[in-house]
Amino acid sequence: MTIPNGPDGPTQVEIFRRMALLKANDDYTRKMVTGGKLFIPYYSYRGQEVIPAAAFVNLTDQDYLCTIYRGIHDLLSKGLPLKDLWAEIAGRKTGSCGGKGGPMHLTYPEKGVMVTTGIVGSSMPIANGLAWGAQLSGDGRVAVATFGDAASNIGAFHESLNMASVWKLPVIFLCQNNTFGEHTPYAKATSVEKIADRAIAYGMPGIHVDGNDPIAMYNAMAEAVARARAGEGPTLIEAMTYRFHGHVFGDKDEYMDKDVKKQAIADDPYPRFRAKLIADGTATEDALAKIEADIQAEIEEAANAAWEAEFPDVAELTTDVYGEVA
Amino acid sequence: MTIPNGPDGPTQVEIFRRMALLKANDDYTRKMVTGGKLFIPYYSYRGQEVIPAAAFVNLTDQDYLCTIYRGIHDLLSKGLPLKDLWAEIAGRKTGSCGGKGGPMHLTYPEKGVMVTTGIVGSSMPIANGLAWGAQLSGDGRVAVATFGDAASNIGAFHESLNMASVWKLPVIFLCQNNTFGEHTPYAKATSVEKIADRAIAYGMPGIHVDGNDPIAMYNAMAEAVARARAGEGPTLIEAMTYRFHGHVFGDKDEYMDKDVKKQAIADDPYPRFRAKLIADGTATEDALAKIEADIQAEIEEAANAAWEAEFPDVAELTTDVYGEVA
Amino acid sequence: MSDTDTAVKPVMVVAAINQALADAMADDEKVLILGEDVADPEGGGVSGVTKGLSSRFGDNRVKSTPISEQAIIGAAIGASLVGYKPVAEIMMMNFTTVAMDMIVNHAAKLRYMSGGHTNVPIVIRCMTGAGFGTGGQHSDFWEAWFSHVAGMKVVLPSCSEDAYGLMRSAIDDPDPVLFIEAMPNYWTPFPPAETGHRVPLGKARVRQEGTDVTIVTYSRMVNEALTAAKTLAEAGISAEVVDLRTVQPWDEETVLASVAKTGRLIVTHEAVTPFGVGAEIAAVVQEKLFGKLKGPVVRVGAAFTPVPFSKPLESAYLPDAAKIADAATKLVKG
Amino acid sequence: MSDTDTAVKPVMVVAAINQALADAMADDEKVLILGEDVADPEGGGVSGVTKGLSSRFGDNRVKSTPISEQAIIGAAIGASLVGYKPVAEIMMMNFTTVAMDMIVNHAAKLRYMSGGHTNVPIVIRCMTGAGFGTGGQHSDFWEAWFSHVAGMKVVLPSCSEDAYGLMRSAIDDPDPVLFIEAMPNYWTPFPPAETGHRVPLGKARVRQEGTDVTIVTYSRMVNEALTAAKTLAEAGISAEVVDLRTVQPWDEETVLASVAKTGRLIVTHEAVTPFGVGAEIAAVVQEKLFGKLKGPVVRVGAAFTPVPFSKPLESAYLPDAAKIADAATKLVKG
Ligand SMILES: Cc1ncc(C[n+]2csc(CCOP(=O)(O)OP(=O)(O)O)c2C)c(N)n1
Ligand SMILES: Cc1ncc(C[n+]2csc(CCOP(=O)(O)OP(=O)(O)O)c2C)c(N)n1
Ligand SMILES: [Mg+2]
Ligand SMILES: [Mg+2]
Repeated sequence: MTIPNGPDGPTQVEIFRRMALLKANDDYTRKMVTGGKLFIPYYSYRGQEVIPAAAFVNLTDQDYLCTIYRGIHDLLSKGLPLKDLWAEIAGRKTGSCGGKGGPMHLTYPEKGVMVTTGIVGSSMPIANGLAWGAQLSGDGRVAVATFGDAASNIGAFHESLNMASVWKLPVIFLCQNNTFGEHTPYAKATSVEKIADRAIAYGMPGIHVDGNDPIAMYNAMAEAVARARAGEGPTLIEAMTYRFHGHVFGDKDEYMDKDVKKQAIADDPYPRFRAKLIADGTATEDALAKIEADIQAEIEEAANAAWEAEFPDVAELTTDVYGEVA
Repeated sequence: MTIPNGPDGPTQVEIFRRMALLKANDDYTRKMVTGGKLFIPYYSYRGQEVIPAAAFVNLTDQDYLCTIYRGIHDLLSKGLPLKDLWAEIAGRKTGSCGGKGGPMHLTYPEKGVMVTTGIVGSSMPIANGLAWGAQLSGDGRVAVATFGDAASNIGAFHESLNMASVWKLPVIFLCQNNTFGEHTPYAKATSVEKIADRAIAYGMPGIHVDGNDPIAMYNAMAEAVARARAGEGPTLIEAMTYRFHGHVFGDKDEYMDKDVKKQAIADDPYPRFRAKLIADGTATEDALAKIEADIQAEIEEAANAAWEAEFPDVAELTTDVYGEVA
Repeated sequence: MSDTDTAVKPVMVVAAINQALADAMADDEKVLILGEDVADPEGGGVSGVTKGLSSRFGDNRVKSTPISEQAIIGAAIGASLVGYKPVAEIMMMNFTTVAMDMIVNHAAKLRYMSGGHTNVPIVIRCMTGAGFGTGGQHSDFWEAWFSHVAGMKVVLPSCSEDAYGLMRSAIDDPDPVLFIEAMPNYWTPFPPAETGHRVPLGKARVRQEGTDVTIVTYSRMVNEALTAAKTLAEAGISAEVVDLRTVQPWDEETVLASVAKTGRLIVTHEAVTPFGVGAEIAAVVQEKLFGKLKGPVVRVGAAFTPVPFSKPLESAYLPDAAKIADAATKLVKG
Repeated sequence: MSDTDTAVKPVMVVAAINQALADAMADDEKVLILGEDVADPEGGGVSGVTKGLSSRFGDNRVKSTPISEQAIIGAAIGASLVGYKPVAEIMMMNFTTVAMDMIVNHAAKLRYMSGGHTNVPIVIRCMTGAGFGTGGQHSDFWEAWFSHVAGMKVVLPSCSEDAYGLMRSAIDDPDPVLFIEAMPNYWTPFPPAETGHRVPLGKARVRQEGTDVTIVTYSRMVNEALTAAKTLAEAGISAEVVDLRTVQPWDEETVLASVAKTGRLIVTHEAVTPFGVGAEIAAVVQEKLFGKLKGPVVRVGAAFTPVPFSKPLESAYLPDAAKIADAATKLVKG
């Protein structure tokens, strides 16, 4: 495995652009939920943006993603267009799934977004299958399964990592360790200090990385992607992060230690990376501000288009249950 | 953890007695199946006798066991009486389960035999519950789950070991690695060199032991039992062994390497341990021969009693589905 | 109901279940609780059903678990085999799918397979129900599956009093009971149960008497059926509403008596119609009352689709009072 | 059947399925096989159903898997999402319980939840059936569960020709198909299918015509029903035997036409009676043919118990030709 040199300047700016997109979209979604415009159970990813922003610049549109209920950041970074997202979470017929899937089941094959699941652990077995398809086709694609720290305690995790290793599948298991599974803190549910160490149980490389550090996150993923594309098999990445809000946005987050939370928010990687890019001379304040402004406009445009779009016709209820038999 | 001194002379003889019982019972069962007296799918454990014989002398009748379809050696070593066994596998009403369970579902709570399961991996989650009961009761009991090497690839294994570790349960996960899961060799299904290493994923001690060496097997189990009784939590033991016959007795075992099999049978631990006891002066040839003869007589008596016993009345079909509501 | 004449304060279903668990734990120290987030440091359950219990009865008896549903049910089974009475929470009914082996191959069968030498007195709680926009993987009603498995009991309360009384009976019961809670009426206030109240499993309750048509239902649909009955009454149709409360075993006697009287039967549930509980009831009633019915047994369930997210589709998916009233009107007026 | 007039050699059901898989793999390189022990070094499956296929089509297309049913179905789903057509073996039906989440929450629902942007053309094979003394955890028929899930198709062949034709159609099908094989007639010789033969899913086959009573069944019970029909004929009762072949969707048209003619219906299956497929058929038939039946729809299924081990109990548990003939006689003679 060649150690990557790290992201170059334009890549760093692209990472920032994605971070800005993800952050602004979460902010705006929470605003819409709070304001009563959007009636969804919302699993905020605020605080976890760096992971998909930095990791997925290593992917192409042809690579595959399986993500989870708390995965809108993953989806956006993989390329799910804002207007398809907003129309879908608003339940409109113009949504990526015609309004049938909703925020927990977003799908967009054009950008490799194959499955979004609401069942803990279930992104992994399916990602294996996508990777198996890629392996059989020899098309060099990789599949990524994202999941949470607590999901590493469920059976599907184990079965998936074992099979991926035995079959040398081009798949990356990207664990976003935000230190909570719903209301339960990491240590009360998980028997190992680092989830990355569980890779040992599968003869697979395990990478423990600061998921709030865009450079480190990029490098970890670059290494895993290179390994997968080279036919050397799967990698488990544990990216350390923190969830700024409760499990479901709006829940009483009393189970979260106040001081830890305060500190995490104070350490928000978004302004830190923004400042770094300017300090490094990688980008100017004006350039970043323009990125942010454009994104904000795009989000609002997508949301507004959603509000104006039609709901699916009731006749849609019974379509897409079965396909047509040739 | 104090390192045990190893089994004393009488304990070694007791281990031999159990080995003799298990071996003779397997031999006789195969004879009955071949001869058409017994109509059961028989999962011969021939070759694996040392594991429960040596391990379970560390247990009391009050300790709990969950075993599997290939577990009659475990059951006998835990104390399931021969007559209850034979009547059950012959489907008689005098069987340990009144003929309803059969060879894959033998149960005998008086000796701590709580569950025999036919579903790969399912001994482990239930053993946790038995151990939780012991922990709550503070009665010092331990629970043992036995399972095969291939079972270490199923989700229930992972969930059980994680929970046991987090809850510090007095449970022992005893993996009998006979190098096959049905027809599939170890390496084609399992991604780690040693299953014992999977203990790392659970912050749990893992012991890799020669399951054909009665002394080593005894010591490994003694250590695990001591740890469990001391409230220090679970242990994963991987006991290396070999299955002398096919997965189901009578299958075409073409998937088993002929030379490896031949060698394993040549290395049969039974005659080796027998010879060692005599060479050591731990027992005389006469004493061991008498043990063997007594056991043979007991087995035949149990089997004969079974043939003569009645089948359950057809009215029994619908009893024991639900209990009586108080 | 209270035998004093002071006005009783209504309680929500969540509170009634919480009270039943608390009373059972106080009465019997063998009663345990386990599940994801169930202890108080984790908020006493995602819907607060177990709130206060770990503080009152201790961390050992009320345990938050890893996200490991097989291990949760396994732990419950094992503890029950040695004298405990665990109440295991599998948050949402859709998540029972990752623990099905433990439930149907083990919990349901160990009594039988052991020839009665062991038994598994556990309660498995889960919640479900469409109407919250949670989509395809969080809203299914699969009570028919578990009712198809010998050894299981299946309970679905519709109000606070029954939720309390059924939970107490479920905990008393010597066999595994699946206790299905309908989220859409979790926070509805209903008259409370008296402390210690028991609702025997397998006993239906006639919620409203009537003479023209029987509406058999359970869980959240009971309220829809009662609403439908009002609409029907205005149209001059007298509907009897039977709340099954338990679907395995279900109360054939009460249902047959009611249908023998009215001559007509509607079965309604939130589960999709095909292969649902309504099918079993229809099959039994058409056999036992052959030639005595004034019309066919009619089923009103959800559309045969996964649960859609978008509100208008979700509403169209669900059965409701209007659909029940329509079906009943057609049945009675022909 | 062959259109030549040379006598055709009967083939066993296992061989017919093997042939269907081989022909499908030869016709379409996207067809894959995975499951425990399915490749030739592992014997080509524990019952030899996939024998010869890995040798012929390669290790990549026919893969033996770890014992990891969730991962097996997950791999099948994922590969199917990107253009492959995997046939996944879950050895015994009871083991589907460890993969239920993948089957019912994912395979069945991804088409709908994605608004039709993805689909899951997989076949899940499993075998089951009592009669071999395998006891409580290896013999259940749970087709009713999967039939209750929108998005699933459920197929149960009764003979070699149908096994071939249904498997070919299942592989062609754009949605997940559960293909349930009855072990007790695996090794029974039946007339073979022509190469390329297709049996459309959802189409029943009238196996024997009759006028007094319709016996609707599928899988292994078809043979029992045909035997019963012979017994009945001797007693002067003319029975029509309908083999459903597919239970989700099931062929309402054929069943209703038959029952409209005979006026009487027996539904029989090996699954336990309560909440089984018979309930759904009874519910539909009593509704659609209300007032036209000469007697109630009668169900003949297994006893409502776990599958017992002991031979006399196992025999008593199972429905059979005698029980079907009895029920039919009672129904016809009153
Ligand atoms: C099988 C299953 N069990 C339980 C749940 C309920 N649930 C939803 S999210 C969640 C916590 C998951 O935590 P983690 O994996 O760390 O991901 P995070 O939400 O923190 O991103 C739980 C228990 C579920 N969706 N699926
Ligand atoms: C969940 C499940 N999947 C598959 C099977 C079929 N099966 C029975 S035994 C077995 C092999 C198990 O191998 P291992 O765990 O090594 O135990 P061994 O039989 O070698 O003692 C398999 C696949 C099963 N019983 N349960
Ligand atoms: Mg988390
Ligand atoms: Mg093995």
